[in-house]
Amino acid sequence: MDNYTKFKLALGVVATIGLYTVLYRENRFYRFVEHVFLGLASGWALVTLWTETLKEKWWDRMVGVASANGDPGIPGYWAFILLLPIGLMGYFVFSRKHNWLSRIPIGIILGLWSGQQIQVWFNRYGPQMRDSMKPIFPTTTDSIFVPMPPVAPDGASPDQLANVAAETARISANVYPTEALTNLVYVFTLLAVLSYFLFSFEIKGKFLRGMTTSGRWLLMIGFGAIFGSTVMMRFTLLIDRMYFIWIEFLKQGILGG
Amino acid sequence: MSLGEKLMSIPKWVLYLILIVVASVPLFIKIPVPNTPLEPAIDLYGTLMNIPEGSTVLIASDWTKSTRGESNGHFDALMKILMRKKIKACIYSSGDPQAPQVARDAIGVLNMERKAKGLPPYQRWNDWITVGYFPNAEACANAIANNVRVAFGGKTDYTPEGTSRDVFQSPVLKDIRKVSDFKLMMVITASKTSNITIERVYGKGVDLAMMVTGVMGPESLPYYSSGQLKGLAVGLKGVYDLEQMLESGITPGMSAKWGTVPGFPGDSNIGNGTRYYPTLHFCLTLLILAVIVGNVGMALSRKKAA
Amino acid sequence: MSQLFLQAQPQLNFWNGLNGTTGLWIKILIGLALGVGLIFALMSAPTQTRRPIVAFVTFISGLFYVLYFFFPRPIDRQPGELPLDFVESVSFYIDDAFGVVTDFTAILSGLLLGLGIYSLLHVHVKRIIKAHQNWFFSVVLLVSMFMMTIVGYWDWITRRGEAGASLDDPANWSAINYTKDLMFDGLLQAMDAAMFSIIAFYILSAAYRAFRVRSVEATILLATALIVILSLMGAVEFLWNGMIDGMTGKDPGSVVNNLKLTEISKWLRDTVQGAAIRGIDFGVGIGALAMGLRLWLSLERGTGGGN
Amino acid sequence: MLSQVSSWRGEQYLDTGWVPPAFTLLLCIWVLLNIRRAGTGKDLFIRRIAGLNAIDEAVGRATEMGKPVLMVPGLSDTVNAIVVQALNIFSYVARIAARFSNPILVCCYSAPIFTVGQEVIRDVYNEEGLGDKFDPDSVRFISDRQFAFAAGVSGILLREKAAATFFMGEFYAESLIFAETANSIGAIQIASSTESTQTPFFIAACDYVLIGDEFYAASAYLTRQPVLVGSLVGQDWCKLTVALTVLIGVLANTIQLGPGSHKMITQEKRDAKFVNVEGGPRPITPDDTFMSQLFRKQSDPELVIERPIDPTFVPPADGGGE
Repeated sequence: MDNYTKFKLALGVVATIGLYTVLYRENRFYRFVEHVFLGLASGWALVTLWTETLKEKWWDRMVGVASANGDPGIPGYWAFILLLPIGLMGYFVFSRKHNWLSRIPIGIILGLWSGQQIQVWFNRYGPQMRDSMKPIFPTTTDSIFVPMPPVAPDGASPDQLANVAAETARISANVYPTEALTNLVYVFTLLAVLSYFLFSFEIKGKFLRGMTTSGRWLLMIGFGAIFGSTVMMRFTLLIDRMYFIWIEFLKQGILGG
Repeated sequence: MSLGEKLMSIPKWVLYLILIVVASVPLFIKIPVPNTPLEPAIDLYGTLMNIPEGSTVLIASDWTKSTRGESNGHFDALMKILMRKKIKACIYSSGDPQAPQVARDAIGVLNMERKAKGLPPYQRWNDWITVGYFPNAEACANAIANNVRVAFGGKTDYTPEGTSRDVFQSPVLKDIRKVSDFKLMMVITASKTSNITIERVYGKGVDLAMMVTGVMGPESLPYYSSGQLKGLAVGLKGVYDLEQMLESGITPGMSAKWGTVPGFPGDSNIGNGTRYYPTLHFCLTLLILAVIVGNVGMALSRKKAA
Repeated sequence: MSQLFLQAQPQLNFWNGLNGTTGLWIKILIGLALGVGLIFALMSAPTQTRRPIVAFVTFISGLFYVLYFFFPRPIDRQPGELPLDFVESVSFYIDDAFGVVTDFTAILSGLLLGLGIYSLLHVHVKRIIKAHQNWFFSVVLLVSMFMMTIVGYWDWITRRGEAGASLDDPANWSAINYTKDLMFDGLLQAMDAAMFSIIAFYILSAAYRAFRVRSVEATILLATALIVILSLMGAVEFLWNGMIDGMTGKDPGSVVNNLKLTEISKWLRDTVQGAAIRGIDFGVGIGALAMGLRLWLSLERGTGGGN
Repeated sequence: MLSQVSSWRGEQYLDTGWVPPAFTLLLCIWVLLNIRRAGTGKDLFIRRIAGLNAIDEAVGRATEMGKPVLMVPGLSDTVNAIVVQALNIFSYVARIAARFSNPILVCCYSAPIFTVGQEVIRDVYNEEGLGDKFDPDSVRFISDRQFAFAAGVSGILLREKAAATFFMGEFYAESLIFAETANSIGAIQIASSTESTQTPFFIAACDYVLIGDEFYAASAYLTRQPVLVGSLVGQDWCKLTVALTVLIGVLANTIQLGPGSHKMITQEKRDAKFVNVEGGPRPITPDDTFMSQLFRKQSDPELVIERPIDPTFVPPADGGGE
């Protein structure tokens, strides 16, 4: 491993340790690393502002692209310049007299966002509604649980295979009692949780109160599950950092093992 | 202070110290972990293995070094399959400006491995291209759904000769007219780009599959169970599942749907999954212990109070 | 009509011009002048017209997506085709505009970044001048910010054009590329990862403190979390399931299989967690939709449409 | 064949494609209708939301201790309704703080958020007639990089020793960093994330948490503005509509699949047309049901429309050039 890489690793390790020290308590070392972090971040934001956003999305479209090796080139569309003054109106926010101007670019951004909500709502939730419409009554009772689909014997004849396929299709199509029960739980959970988020109704009467209470409990099950599955990632990232410090830097870098 | 109170009030830094030790030591020891892959991961592997040779998949690579632990494992596993099955890949990113470079580096590392084993490299421009970064994820997904030619229009990548040319002249994209020409759209993400993509690309005739970090897992699972996703690998467990299947494939009894799907036994299938998964066990055990200790402490001090 | 926008096969018209031509530059300058004029015009707009103006602008911007959603979209449109009638020409127009309009948010937000930087400078320069106790750290912040900016742009310039290809390989790097790599990859990215991984510690302490069998809810939360965590531990799961296989004699058809840890946690996730999240998301989604409506139509007093 | 299809037909309305616009429209109508109802002075009921009552208490405590109230309106890339909503709640907090002339700190993740934040908070001070008391630096841009922001905010939390913290809006992984840091300095925490995946962490570490769209209900509950209250009622109608649709779907599918004995079908819908099932009848699947087909539009590949080709158009056969 060359010295540059080692040095780079070392820097990374120092920064990592610096940030970790906050776990004990806020200290000058952390404060230093924190401010370097913030500085680099905003510096980088300034760089990407042009290199990643404005140049490609705005400038190039405004002035166009010269034709080069085979590509015919793209003409510029001057109207894009109008976005500049609109954007600059935001800078009036500090003016006592004209600060309302800053609401124009913000208004545009908000308007676009709002319109998009209307456009994407169904794309997002339609399929989920469709999927929630699960059958809650068994269509067969020849087995309580979902049976295993048959496995075709090796070298099975075509019609044997056909039978197997048909049987598999039948099993996957059927709704067995346990499936029905699961679906019932699913639908109930969904409705209970929804009812928990009704704000304009007085929760009166055994049924409604029971519904919302169970809604809240079912929510907690959901949250517990989320917590559980999230934990994995968090620890993985920590392990990865430890691998970075001990193996990549110390073992492979310094000790060259 | 009674034992109960002691158990209930372990200072944070002690816990933290223990965690550091627990997360470090096992890294130095090789521990094989028995495991059975989860269904979404099996579906993912099956789907990938059934993509015909020579076809192109679209990959949204939206991860960077900060989630290296999980996403890099996902990416490597995916790429190993594509490389070995000679499937072409078009990589774009709407998650982070750095993502394309990170992806290129990751492929570089894998090519290094191939070189070491005397295999031909997975060649940029001929086997894979990066069309770069798109700052606005929503817009990007919309554009891709509407018209790939426009979405990636004007983007260039470098040929082996080092000249930059329009991506649509590359073997990877030359036959791509619309998004449904891709055999699969794969999203590897550590952020919401997964949902954003589904909302806008689902139903445009291309199969979707995802590799997401543990956090995005719960959010993505509904999409898998509603059939909007052909496969899903979640977090380190997902990585480990894939690496296991890379080694031994899908064995009978593992999945009624796929039956038997071959793996690549003996190939370099070891990745982050195999490296980190054992350590993860120790960390999770520590977490559970901490919870138990806390509750025991509470029980004890309650008894005392009573 | 759609000639206002970038097209698949652009023809020159009033709205565009070839790259680098003076014609285009003049158009751009006129456009800029118009824009600046607009600013001054608005500055002198009477107070009572201000709210309507903002409301109007907001409405128009939102209207685009609403039209895109509701206005009949062209059926089976192929590249290069011309609209048959007025309706189609409108729908073609919306189609072409889509890719352009979706970028406005990014562009405008980008143009506002200066305000953020101004805020930073304001806070930290003030600290330095007033020799606030943490003034040194403010210096650190500003210095690293400027260095990153300069190095970043410099490096970017070296990577443009043909040279960019060769720079994918560190062998051809110059000092500036190394510095940028050091600051960005070596420091910034490493710090990201470090800060991200710090969460693991907090999870431990939070779980230790909060996961107590206090109330029904807390207990439910705790129990589910534990089941899922255990199911994520391949070893535990393997042993548990192995035990069950022992009971069933590996009979795949057996009922007992449902007691497998993976099965339980899968059931919990698919059935309860899936449904619960969906329940929340329906609510949140509708909330966002309603909020969107209120902002779009400036029904809300305050932030959205202005006072 | 189908060139006689009117261009008013609209690609998105073909087959069952009319459902999405219709459904969305219905929801919008519910909301607007109720906003009208509320506007006409009809006072509508809202149930109390635990956690919101804690706001005053939290600010009060901060005042006693003479320590600042720290607020973070989420990590949205730019201003959107979520940010606006968070700022609406914060303006309520800031108003109380202003009255007690208690220091506040609003940490912004992006420049647009900072812009709106300045505006909103300054307005609050002006409305309270305390314009001169407003310190522009109390609304700060920290960083638009997720973990730099996290580091910065926890630094500020630890140094300023905030007594009350409000984290509301879009929060992701960093939520727990904020929550635990604030907890370690003993601040009262009221939090809410529109990301259901982050809520459990807030629940674990914070004193009060607004779950799901309680967040959207908050400002209606706090301000009692007719518009907000009305829209909240409208949202309830929308939720009921969704619930009802799902319920109907459940029953319809259950019946159509044939409770007790699984039904077979001889016809299936493919490419927006009903065709006979090849190889005789097959068991009906959930995809064959009326409701699921209503919710999934099928497109007909045979539907082609002849249009004149733009003479200047060069087909991109070479793949390049676009």
